Amino acid sequence: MGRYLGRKGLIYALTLFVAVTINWMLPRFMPGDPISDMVSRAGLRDPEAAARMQAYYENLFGLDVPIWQQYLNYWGSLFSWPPDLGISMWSFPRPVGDLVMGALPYTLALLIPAILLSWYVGNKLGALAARRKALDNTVLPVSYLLTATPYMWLAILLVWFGGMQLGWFPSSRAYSGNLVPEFSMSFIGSLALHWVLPFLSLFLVALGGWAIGMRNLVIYELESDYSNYLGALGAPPRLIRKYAFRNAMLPQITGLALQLGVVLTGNIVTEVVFNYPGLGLLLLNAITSTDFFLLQGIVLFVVIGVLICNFVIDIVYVWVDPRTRTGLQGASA
Amino acid sequence: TEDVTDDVADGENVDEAEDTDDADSANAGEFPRNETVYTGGAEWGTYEDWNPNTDGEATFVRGFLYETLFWFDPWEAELKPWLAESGEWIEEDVYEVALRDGITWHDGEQLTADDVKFTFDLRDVPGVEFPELDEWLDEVEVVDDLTVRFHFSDPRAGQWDNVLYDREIVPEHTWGEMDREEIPEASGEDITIGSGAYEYHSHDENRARYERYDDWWATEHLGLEMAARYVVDFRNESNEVAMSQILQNELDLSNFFLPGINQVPEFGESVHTFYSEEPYMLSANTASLIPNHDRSPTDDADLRRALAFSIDVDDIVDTGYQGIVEKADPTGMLPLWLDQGFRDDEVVEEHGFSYDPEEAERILDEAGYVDEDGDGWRETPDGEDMELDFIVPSGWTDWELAAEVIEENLHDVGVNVVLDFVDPGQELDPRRDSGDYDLVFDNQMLLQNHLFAQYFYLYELPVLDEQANRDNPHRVENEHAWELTQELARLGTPPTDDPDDDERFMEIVSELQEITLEDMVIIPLWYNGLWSQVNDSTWTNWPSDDPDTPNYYPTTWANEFMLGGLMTFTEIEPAG
Amino acid sequence: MLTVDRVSKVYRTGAFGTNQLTAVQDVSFDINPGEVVSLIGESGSGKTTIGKMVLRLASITSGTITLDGVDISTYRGRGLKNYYRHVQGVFQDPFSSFNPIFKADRVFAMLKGQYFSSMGRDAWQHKVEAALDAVRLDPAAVVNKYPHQLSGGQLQRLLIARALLLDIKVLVADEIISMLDASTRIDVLNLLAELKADGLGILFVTHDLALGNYISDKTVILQKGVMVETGETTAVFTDPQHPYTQQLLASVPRLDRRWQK
Amino acid sequence: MSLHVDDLRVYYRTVHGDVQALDGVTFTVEDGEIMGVAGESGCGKTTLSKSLIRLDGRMRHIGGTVELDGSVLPLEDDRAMNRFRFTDVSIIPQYAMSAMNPIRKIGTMMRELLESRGVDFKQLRPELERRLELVGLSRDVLTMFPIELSGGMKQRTVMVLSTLLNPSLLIADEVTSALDVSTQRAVAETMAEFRDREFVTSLIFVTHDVSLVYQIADTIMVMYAGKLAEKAPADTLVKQPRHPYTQQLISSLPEVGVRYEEQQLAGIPGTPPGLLDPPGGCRFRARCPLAFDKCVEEPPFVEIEPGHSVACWKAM
Amino acid sequence: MTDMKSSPAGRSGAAAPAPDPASAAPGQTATTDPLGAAPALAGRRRSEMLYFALRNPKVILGLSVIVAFLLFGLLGPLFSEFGPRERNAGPLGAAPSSDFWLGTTWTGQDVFTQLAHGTRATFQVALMAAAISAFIGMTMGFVAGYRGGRLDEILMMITNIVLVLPVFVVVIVVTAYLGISNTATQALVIGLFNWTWVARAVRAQTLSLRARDFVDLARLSGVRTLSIIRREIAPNMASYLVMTFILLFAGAIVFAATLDFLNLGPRGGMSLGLMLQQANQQAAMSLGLWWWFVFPGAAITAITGSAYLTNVGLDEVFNPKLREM
Ligand SMILES: Nc1ncnc2c1ncn2[C@@H]1O[C@H](COP(=O)(O)OP(=O)(O)OP(=O)(O)O)[C@@H](O)[C@H]1O
Ligand SMILES: Nc1ncnc2c1ncn2[C@@H]1O[C@H](COP(=O)(O)OP(=O)(O)OP(=O)(O)O)[C@@H](O)[C@H]1O
Ligand SMILES: [Mg+2]
Ligand SMILES: [Mg+2]
Repeated sequence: MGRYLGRKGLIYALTLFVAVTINWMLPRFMPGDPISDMVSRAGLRDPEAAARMQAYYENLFGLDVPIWQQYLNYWGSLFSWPPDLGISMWSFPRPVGDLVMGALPYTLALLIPAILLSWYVGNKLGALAARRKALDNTVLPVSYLLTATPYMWLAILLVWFGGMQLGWFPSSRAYSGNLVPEFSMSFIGSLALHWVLPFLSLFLVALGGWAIGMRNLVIYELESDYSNYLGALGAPPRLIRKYAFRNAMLPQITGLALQLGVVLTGNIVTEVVFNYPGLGLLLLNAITSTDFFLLQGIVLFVVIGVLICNFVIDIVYVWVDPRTRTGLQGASA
Repeated sequence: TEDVTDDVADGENVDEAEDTDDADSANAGEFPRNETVYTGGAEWGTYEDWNPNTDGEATFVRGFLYETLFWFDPWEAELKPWLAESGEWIEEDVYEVALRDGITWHDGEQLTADDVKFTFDLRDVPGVEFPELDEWLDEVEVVDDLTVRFHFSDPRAGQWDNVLYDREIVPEHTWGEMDREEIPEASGEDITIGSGAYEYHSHDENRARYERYDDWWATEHLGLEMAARYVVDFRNESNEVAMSQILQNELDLSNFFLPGINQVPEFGESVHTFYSEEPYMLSANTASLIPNHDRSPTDDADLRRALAFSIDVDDIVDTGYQGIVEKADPTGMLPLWLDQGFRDDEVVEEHGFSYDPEEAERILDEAGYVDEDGDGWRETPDGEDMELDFIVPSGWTDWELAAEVIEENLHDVGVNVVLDFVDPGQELDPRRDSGDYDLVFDNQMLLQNHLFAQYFYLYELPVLDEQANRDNPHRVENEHAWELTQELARLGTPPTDDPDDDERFMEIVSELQEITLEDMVIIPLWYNGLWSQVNDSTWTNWPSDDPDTPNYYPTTWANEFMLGGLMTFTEIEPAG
Repeated sequence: MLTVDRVSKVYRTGAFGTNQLTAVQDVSFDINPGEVVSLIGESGSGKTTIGKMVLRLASITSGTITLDGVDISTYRGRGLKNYYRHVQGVFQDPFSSFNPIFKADRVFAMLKGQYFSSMGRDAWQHKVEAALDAVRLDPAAVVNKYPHQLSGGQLQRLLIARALLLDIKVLVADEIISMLDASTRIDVLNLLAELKADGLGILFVTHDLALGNYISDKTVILQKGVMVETGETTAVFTDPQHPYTQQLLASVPRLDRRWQK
Repeated sequence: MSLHVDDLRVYYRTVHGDVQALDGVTFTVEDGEIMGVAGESGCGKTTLSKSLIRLDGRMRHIGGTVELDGSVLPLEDDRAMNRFRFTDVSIIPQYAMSAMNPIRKIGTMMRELLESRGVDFKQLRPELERRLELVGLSRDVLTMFPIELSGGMKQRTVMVLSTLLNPSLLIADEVTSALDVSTQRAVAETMAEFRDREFVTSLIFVTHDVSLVYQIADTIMVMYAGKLAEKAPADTLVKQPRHPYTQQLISSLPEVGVRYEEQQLAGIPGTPPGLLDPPGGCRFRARCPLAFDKCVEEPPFVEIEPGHSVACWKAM
Repeated sequence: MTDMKSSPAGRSGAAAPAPDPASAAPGQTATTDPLGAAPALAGRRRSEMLYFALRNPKVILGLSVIVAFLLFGLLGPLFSEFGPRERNAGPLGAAPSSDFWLGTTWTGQDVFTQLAHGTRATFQVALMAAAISAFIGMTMGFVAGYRGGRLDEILMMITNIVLVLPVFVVVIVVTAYLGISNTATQALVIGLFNWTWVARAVRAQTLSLRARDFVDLARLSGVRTLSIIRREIAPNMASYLVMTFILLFAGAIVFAATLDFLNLGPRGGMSLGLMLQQANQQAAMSLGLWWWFVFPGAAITAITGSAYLTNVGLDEVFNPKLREM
């Protein structure tokens, strides 16, 4: 178990290193010079003023030291507390960390329930489908349809149908325009109302995938040797299904880690369609306004978030699967 | 670095405070619909820059929070006093402003001539608006509490008017405490004590909220009142959002570009534009096709002329814009100046252009642009292959469409043009500024107080490696025209008190029109609209061409707000 | 003559080879022409590993294997190819020895491509038929068939025929009959015995003592990679010295007597 | 009582038609009897053992009956069969390595299984531990996960579990095939011991290794191509086989002591027929050296002397 | 050990190909052990596979839909007299009618024409991207699985790193920096980041195929490594590789559409994602022009859904265990 986690830890550390390094390199080595862009956007007539401004920004963004030192500083600033992700150009001069932190709650509010609920409900549905033919004939096609649906399309359909046609739910932003964020019933109610459609679009698409996966896994497990053995010893189907379900859960837990990236993608487009002020929208704003520092900050944040989630899932996995705890081969004969 | 982070830190503190204290005043965080005007379409960035001394401030900083000495009425093409009671040239090079008596800042202090002097004395601080003002304004003299005199080294009357309605007066007692050099870097909302009709309430990424200042001087002085207790402005997120908001009465005034607004069922019912039929919108600027004078073959006037004749602007207007814009005059002058009679019809008659592909082909043939090698494309007179590089900002759908129309038109006359869709900020701006293009769209001939601005745009010299201030991106070098332009800037818009000046003004304008058209410096295509849609379900009496309603320019765009936008808010009334 | 001299094999497993597993330790024996050496041991005792080392399919950790006095680990490229002219192998699972999606006689074609590319069609045909004849297979019954259309015995004989196409001196036969049905395995064994009579040296790998006893001249008993007993087959089987050998012999089910309690 | 199988036919459904894997077998296993089943690969041994306890999805019961201790087993009704499984008929699967739920502790798994069958686990626990001890396992295995056991330990654990309710019939299909000779012996002897201790009443021991089955079986039944060839007491079958197939099979087995130089054995030429569309008459006839005209008719499986039945015209 | 994540229960094929980034990748989670399928496949003649494939309703339905869309993309543009971006092809914002089968957009562009061109572009990108991912993933998988040892460790480390990275975010960022100008670049970028699960799955398969004796036999015949991989190992995984490609294709479609939707796709052309983007950006929902966004989205869903369906069907064909009989 120690080895297992140790190895995982090594991979995460390497991934973090690579991700941070790539992230650091991108604005520096890709075509285009963000600082010059900024200066030229300021529209200064006087070349000297432009040069002053260039120098000012280079200093501000720490680009006026040798490249290796920039790299070290970058790491240093990440490990300082609170981490210093630089200053946004799009929303100059707000610190990137501020912007990310402001957007994060919205993204989490969408992602966490969407991921966990879709996982839970999807697995339940899938297990049910594996049991009853009638259910299987409905759940399976619907699940395939859902999982083949691109996130943005479902989001658009929800906006159109739930938002425009029926008018049941607001179809953009996180809360109504006539409110100020605060702890009040009307505000929270508004938050909840605005949350429904974007949540649904994430939830439904992910749901399909889980349901299919679970159904197939359960069927697979039901044909496994231990199921056969239990069956031969006359165990009631209930017990066999329970075992199959538990075993089928394991790949689904690992799948959860692997699906994070996918749901994240969905989250970005969903936020765009719904103008939901989370990280996805912020990311797109960073891109359209070529705010490299903001972009870097978000990417870094997302990468670390994903790594942490992966690690958590790995630990959970160790906890649910005895095989990881006892080493791989049968330990003692 | 330190200074900025300081400000940021301050901003943060206020941010937190705002959540608790200020929110209470807004009825527990809620803005009653019938007391609030919702606006949007002006803020492209985020609400972070609250500094009136620099460019790019948040929407309503100019006008609601801080005010200018005058405002400009485009219908009459004249300045109207605002903080100033009056202003006039008392000598050739001295301009005197008389302030209104009894104007107070939001914190109760008096607004005096000292504040005006303080404001204009900031002109030499790098980063403050009007960087070149220093070159021609010599000194600001406080005569008494309410009188200021401006002494000029170069009295550019036309340009000065522009400053007068554009420069917000800031209170010395708050800004004076700051280190002068740091002033441009201040940005937090702690610097929002102004003299205007509204006070800062709160903001977040996506919206800024303002609350009415009840002791506003204009109520007493001018009898003006703001009906809306709150104004909430939304950032530009997407057209789609704006569209649904205006349709659902979540926005009262939208200054977004919403093509198709004239076709929604709500149009003419709850949703209106300034005109109820084509062109629906007032005109805000002239969109032109800019040929590069610094590169072959677009440095050839004959080619430029041929291009002008080959473009079917009506097609762009009808299909790209669905009729919500108007075709531009060949002179490029905005309707406002046409109304003032500044267009020289004779000159236009002789040198103007219109859509006429045959004429275009004739010009090309005559100038030696013929297809010798039979590949279907004309070559240059030197026999070289010709391929015009037309850079288009990707994602700007209306311009993309327009570019495609032009592409077809030019192909029809045998001119090979290649559309190059590039990222607007990342690639287009730098390439335009550095002259790395053959053709590009530009719309910086803006709605302003004086025609000089248009010719500054056309002729400003010298041409730099980076034409970063957005004038003369076409890189024309015409000393004579530039001199005429500078002379024009010294003249007020007719009619002035001096008939000689007025005559000279007309002469210069005619000559400039002639030079411009003869040389085909740029090809004016259409007037971009002063995009504006209102929903009158909650608030009525919005400006329109209906004689029963006011006719102010209904916009919240920061640069146009003092052209009637502010006045719009004094006129609206609660519905029902 | 093939000589295995104090050969050991250590496998590295785990992340970056942190675990070591000694599969074979200091094993020595030699195979003379016309001699069958059986390598007997329980599962995991390292039999296959030794076979693979002889066939250069696994590297040798220490010790040497020589063929006619030349260290085989020195062979590279052309030399290795040449080595395979003289030393060939047949493996346990006839079904896994054939690529299931191709016809069975592709194993011949592969050799032709590599070793007899200049040989004429007819000559080759002739050669193949001779080899098939040697393993007593009817060409019509096996040519142009897919592996699943042939029986295990036929497949194993095909593989031996394949080896015979080359000029082999040593054949490594790794459990070549353990997957076959009782009714056919004896024929394959008999075939090996005949080849031996023609002067072929055979390394016969098995876990079945009865089979080892049936055809081999010399026997090597392995336990966990270590040689515990070796000698003339008759001697090892009639008078086992090592307790492990004795225990093995006692556990073999036989038809002439039942296990003693 | 005992097991009576009468004309049992079980086919596999495939797209090409039915595979007649078990085509009319009739035999009896007496109380206390260990019956070995031997035969070539594909002759239907596994099909037979599965038929007696649990048909898989593709197997179809075509005809015949199985009677255990006086009651007819409802082979086709999976639910009804549950009443007999474990308590009356039980199985030791070949896949002992993977027969236990990998993520449950062994003890927990056993408890859940037994309780689901309405057995009081607490009460049974001392007996369970006793039997574990008997096969040389400590009671600690109950708190372990399957992965913590070696192959042999798993095999023995499964043996104990399968026989815990003292079934009257135990089926062991190829349980020793993958094991080394010494382990093989231990497992086989443990099975015999289970019978001796009456943990099971009778035992069907399926293997392809005649020598092995000879070690512990009282009777041996030889199958060929989905049918029975011969059944006889172990010694009789090995020493005086009557069916030509059995004879040839036995004589092709190399034994320790037999050497090529001294005695050359011979195999059986040819291969068994496919069961998709098997030939009529005696299925061995194509390979049989003694085959004659009569063999186109199917030979009945008849008792030629007490306890010794053969399906061959020549043997009658 | 390297494979702990994908195959906790040691059934490498079972859970391996899950992390298809742009989709929920259904049905793969339980693709039963493809190695079980390989010999089964081998044991049958190819014609038999075809027999089953042509009789499997899922394969038939899935493939017909895909082929129908492919034909639509190839031929559709020929039947249209308009360009994909041609304004005023018809009345503005007209609902589907006999003249304009799928209606027109806001500026009078013909939705049918756009859909045909968009489908074509979408196929182009997806096929190219899938080919690139397949090439990288398979190369990595083959080499790592066949060579083993340190090389395997390193390749798998790389794979695992890319696997943990939120690929889409990375692609968005790279796309944003590079400014995707044409379909080939887009396909390349997608392909470059979308191969991890392929590498792992192919590696697992190779590992076990490599252990088969015929590989050793080929070595004993003097065949070179590359030929062994190409001629011995790969053909045995053909069914699996086909299924992998189909899933990659489905993933790439969604991937590309998503990029296009965020306006990070190639400029100037027309794709299904771009149609959605334009519909969304130009407020088609508010304007009630449902045909503008319903059809392209439905097309994406239909193509990817059919790919999944085909995949499941093929799984049944190749894997007799799953076949219903
Ligand atoms: N490629 C390998 N990597 C690591 N360990 C290996 C490898 N091949 C074999 N081993 C280990 O080496 C030891 C000897 O294996 P080998 O296959 O030679 O045994 P064997 O005697 O042939 O057994 P069997 O009778 O089961 O074939 C075993 O413990 C096995 O686990
Ligand atoms: N699921 C199945 N579908 C179709 N045919 C099958 C199936 N299982 C077994 N068979 C066929 O039924 C016949 C008998 O198979 P069975 O498994 O009972 O043989 P066996 O004697 O146990 O063989 P082995 O010794 O190889 O285990 C064989 O011809 C086999 O091909
Ligand atoms: Mg071996
Ligand atoms: Mg069997």
